[in-house]
Amino acid sequence: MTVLYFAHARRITGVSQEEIPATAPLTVSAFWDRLIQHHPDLAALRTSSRLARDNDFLPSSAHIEPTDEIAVIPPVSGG
Amino acid sequence: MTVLYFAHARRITGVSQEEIPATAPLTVSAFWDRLIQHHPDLAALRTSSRLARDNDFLPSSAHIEPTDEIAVIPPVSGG
Amino acid sequence: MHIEVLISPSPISPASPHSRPDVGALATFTGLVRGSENDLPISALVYEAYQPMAEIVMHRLLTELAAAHPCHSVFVQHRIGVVPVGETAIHIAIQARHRAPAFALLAAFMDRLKQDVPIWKTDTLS
Amino acid sequence: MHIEVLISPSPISPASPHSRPDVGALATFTGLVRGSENDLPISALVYEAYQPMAEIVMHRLLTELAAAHPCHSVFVQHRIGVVPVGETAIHIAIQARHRAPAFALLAAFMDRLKQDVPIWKTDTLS
Repeated sequence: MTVLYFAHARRITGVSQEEIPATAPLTVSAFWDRLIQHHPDLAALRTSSRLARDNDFLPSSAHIEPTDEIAVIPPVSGG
Repeated sequence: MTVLYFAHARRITGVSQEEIPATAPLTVSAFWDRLIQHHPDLAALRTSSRLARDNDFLPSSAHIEPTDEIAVIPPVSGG
Repeated sequence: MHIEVLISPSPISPASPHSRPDVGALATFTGLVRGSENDLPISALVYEAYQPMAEIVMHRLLTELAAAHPCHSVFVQHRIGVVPVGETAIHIAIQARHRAPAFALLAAFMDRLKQDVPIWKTDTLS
Repeated sequence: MHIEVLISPSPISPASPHSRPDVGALATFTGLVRGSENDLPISALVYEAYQPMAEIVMHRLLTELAAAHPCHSVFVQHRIGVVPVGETAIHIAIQARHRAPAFALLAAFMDRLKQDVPIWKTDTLS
């Protein structure tokens, strides 16, 4: 899986993009568990952030495929 | 009394301003009666129009003095 | 609140209001003359105002409405006389700290203007 | 409805949208960087966007909202990178036949933008 980090999520991880190995689909919840394994401080963003795929927010029922590109979207503050 | 006519009221009266002689204060209702005596077609505007004095609309309870300048304000349509 | 109201037969060129560091929101409304009135093509509208009452009433309405919707400044220009299709009859610019009061004041003022400000469309030119 | 959305680090110069004879209302909103954030003086904000998702989401929101508030055109510009105090972070121009849908679309879009468009203020510069 390719994971994109923006704003506060990027500050925590220190990277804007990384590959996280996966061999099977993950639930949104399992995906977050995996991210937090790699970057424990992301736990602070888990409840407030959303995930996006193909320019759309993911519902919490989604499954994430090993080939997906997933963006971590902290609370937005544009305008 | 000096009476100012605007928009449709001016079209009806043919003048933008005129003097109407009065020797005593008039109620709003009596003032309209007087105007309609002079210009019968103003009757069509009576219920929809308002009167103004000193840059403010007159309440229907107002009294109009012989020295007043009164504007006849048909329904507005600015903007 | 700083209020400027101008009624004039000159074409309106909406200048940007002077910026201030406490202004986070600028909301504007431009009312333009459309090419048809009651489904018939027109070339212009003719506006008439009772000056200075129209200016005074606009001032008063803005002061009243700003109590509920506090803003930093309002600038209103209304053109009178012949206003050709596509040109601006009214332009309003409101500066505020945040967008909510600016939007609210703008909408409320336009509603009141169309009830209480002695300005009239007196004619259509075809 | 014609929609244009642009996210760019260039300063925003709000051009007037092309006029059409069926446009009677132009509503605009300009969001400017204020000189203080949480009561501390700042010199600029830094914005970041997830492009093209931000552009696509704005397009989608505008299309959705226009069903309830039909307008002729919407033009949105959002600046990213360093935006100095007094300069424009966002500019929206909406053209419609009448003012009510233009005001409603403008206010509803700004609310949704602040919930759902992946753009962030990431930093303040003092």
